[in-house]
Amino acid sequence: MSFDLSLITESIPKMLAGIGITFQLMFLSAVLGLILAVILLLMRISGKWYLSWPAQVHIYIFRGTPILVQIFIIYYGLPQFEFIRDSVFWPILREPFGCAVLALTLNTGAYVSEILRGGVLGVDRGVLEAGSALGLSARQKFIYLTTPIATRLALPAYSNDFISLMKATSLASTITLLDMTGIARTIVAQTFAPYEVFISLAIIYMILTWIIQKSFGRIEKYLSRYVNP
Amino acid sequence: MTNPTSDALIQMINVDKFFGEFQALTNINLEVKRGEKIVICGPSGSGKSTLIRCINRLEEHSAGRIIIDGKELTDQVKDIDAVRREVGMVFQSFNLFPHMTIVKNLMLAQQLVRKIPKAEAHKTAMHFLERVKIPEQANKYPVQLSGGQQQRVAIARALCMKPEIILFDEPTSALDPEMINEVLEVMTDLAKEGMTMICVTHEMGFARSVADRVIFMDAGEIVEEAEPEIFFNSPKSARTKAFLSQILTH
Amino acid sequence: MKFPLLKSLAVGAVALFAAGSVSAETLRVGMECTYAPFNYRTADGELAGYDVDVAKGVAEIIGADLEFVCQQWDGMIPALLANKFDLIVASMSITDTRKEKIDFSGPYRDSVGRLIGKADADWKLFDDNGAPIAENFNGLRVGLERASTYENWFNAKLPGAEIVLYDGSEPLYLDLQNGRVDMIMTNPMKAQLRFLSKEAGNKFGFVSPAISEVEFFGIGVGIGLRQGQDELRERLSAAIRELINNGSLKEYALKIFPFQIHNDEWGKG
Amino acid sequence: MDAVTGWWDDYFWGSMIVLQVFFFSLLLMVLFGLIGAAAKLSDNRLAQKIAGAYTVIFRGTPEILVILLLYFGSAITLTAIAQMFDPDIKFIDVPPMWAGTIAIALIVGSYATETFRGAFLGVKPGSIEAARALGMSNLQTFIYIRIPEMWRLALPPFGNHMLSLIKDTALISIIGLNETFFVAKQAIGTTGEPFTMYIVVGCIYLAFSTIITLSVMGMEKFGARTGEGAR
Repeated sequence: MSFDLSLITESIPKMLAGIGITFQLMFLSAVLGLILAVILLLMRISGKWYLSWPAQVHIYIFRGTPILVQIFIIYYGLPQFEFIRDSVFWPILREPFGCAVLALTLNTGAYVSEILRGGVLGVDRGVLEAGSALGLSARQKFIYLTTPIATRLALPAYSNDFISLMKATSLASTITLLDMTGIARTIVAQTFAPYEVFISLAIIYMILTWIIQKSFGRIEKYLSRYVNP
Repeated sequence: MTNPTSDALIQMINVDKFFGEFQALTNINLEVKRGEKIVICGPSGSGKSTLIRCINRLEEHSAGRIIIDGKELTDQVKDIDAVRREVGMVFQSFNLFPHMTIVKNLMLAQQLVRKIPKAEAHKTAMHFLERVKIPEQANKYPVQLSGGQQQRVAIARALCMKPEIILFDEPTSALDPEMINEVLEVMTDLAKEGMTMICVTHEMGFARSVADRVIFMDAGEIVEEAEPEIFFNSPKSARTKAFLSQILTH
Repeated sequence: MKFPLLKSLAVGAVALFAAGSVSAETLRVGMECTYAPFNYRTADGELAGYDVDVAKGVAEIIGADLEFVCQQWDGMIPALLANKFDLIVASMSITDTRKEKIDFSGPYRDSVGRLIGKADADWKLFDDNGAPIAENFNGLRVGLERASTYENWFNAKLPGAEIVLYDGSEPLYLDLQNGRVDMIMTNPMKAQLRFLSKEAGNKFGFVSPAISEVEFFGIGVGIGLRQGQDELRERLSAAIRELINNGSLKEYALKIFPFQIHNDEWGKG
Repeated sequence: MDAVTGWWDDYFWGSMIVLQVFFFSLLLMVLFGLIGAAAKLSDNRLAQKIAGAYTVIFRGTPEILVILLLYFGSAITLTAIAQMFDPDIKFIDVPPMWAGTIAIALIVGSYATETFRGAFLGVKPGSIEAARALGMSNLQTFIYIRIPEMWRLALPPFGNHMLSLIKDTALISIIGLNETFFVAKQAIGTTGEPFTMYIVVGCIYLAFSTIITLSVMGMEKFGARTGEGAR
């Protein structure tokens, strides 16, 4: 097995053409997933069973099944029903991009919600009591005390989840999207040379992982300035 | 604001408190007049902390009535907030907001609760930081301060809200010995200025010199209540005597 | 599908830990296993279809045992090259690009493609001579299997069309029904049997003539094998000629279709 | 759900394959994780570097790529190595089952490396010093103090690793194993009901995840008897 170097130099620019889709999938799902995570978290800590139950069920289902199955249920499964194809959501669900973002959002939302919950539970009770003693309302305590402290506590775990999300975008290639992995698989199908192409692609993903880790490291350092000044 | 029918700032009438099956407070009756300084002592688990935490409703009492400055503590959120504005609290473990600078710690509640403009809140904060003798630490984070300094900040934070009364929950017991005095000094100054105080502490020197009344609690009950001279020199109850002999021979 | 746990384990362990060469009598055959009616699993788990029949017919003539391996289409050639199996009998057309990497036996089935779309739409995609009108394809979404000959044909002839690549053939029909693609290109015999003749496909029909340009679609479908095995390739080709000449190939086709799907000329060798 | 009738036994055998892959990848994952942690904690610079590269590579690459690379690459690499010793060897085959099992174990093992390392370092030096002071030997300290302490610390993240393993098995359908996901793809071809078929797959995985979660919870309870949290 010889290694075709020219194939590597040829295919890397082609794969990088798909980095836009990879980034769009990643950032859009990360933002929407974070919003979903906060909503799920608020539902869980609301103390009302009719809010906390659906949130827990969502988290249970989406953490308990493979993301690939979730993607396929949404992309191939949902259109089985005519009312979905007639609904207002169809313009989004019709597109593989919409389906991928939806699946990634629902999935990462469940994981991130648990991470945030860990952060919230990690906030020192005494600090919140001090807030109460000063007359802060529950809302004010949540906004000014719980949120900033929990954010710092949750960040290391969140950065790991962000990397998982980035890696999961590669599964969008299974529903016809031409992200970096989709393009790579097409190149492999044409050149019949999986090693050169897939190894190059793996290196690109590793660089992305490294960049994400460094960026989160920076944010973490900034947010922890009051812990290790 | 004062209740014309009583000159007491705090009234606790037949207060009980349960944690599940466990009874933490039994039939507590206590009146605190404006300007009075009370020291509460007793063995650990005797309900001292629970008692003062009931006063600003960090704990909810199970039975009886608690009336603060004419306002009765009920389930109404509005009443609780109104009471908490009158009652400052200082904790054993300081409980400063770790993610805010010292001066921000002092400004937050002023701005949010009392709706004081930022500039004025800052001025008040600096005023009280000077009073606890650490204005130079204003822009540091809590973790950069020693325990004694943190506790003085916590006292200043309570003072910024201009409370009618301050509750101290063992303010010196988490401190190294050399830092205890700097905190007690600030508390003594406050007392001299006429602040109403309820203080859970084992600092008997402080109790002797500052307190108008000393209360001894055991097993959730008020066992004895007297002026410091009488309390320390001729305690009536056997439980008080046993307790005093233990901590004074230390 | 009955997958005996222990047997698979034993095979795995032997293959993994005992470095050995497979005896010449056993040939491992790669196919998709989801490409009905050419290669697929029946409800009771047996592999069946035209490709499977051909593979068995050839094996009987050259006296080899068969072992079937299921492989997703876009990895078929890489898997052959990686020694995952010895032969591809998976409806793979003999094309020049593929011949750069692997060898083929002689053809055993016609290689054609046909477009399928909504039956009631007025498409105007081909002129009277059956040649595609390129500008009318602009912006049309066409579903294809990744790495198929159809993909090459579209890239060369109709670059204006928007191509959507799928990992298998079944999702093509699903997304055509769902309206995610305007049309798909696939093997017409397969499409007729699997889709158009069924209820799900009754609103759809062929919207092109059969396209079989040798440049793109090859002279037909053959058995793929690694290069440098000329002797084996000759034995395979001879076996296929025998199957054509003794009527077996026609018999295989008539199990499924009302017509044969090979050219009798191929039998002359 | 009528459409599923007739496919139940296929789903059952598919589940068996999932379990088979899960079971063996679990064993390998523990092995890789322990070796990785040992290497990272060793004084050997080279071992540290290799273990470091291992975790960087397998945590930074999408799972699907690792599986594809191992599937295509393992046989070639092994054959090349074997031929260096014996030129007569034509090839060594790694069946997809094993390629998938090893790929998943390598991926999750890279996470387990950190878990085991952290658990090892998390054992309080005080307990170990106390054991030494009582005259226990190195081995005794290791068996009676270190292992139980580590186990308690590593169990919660270890539970998550097991969940990752079971969920990653869905990816091996890409290399053609007859597991549940592959069964669903085949069933859809005949029935035209993708939602039904994939939901069945989802339910199977949910059941597996639930069983794993419950057993980990049970083990945590058992571990907590002697742990700090015990009252």
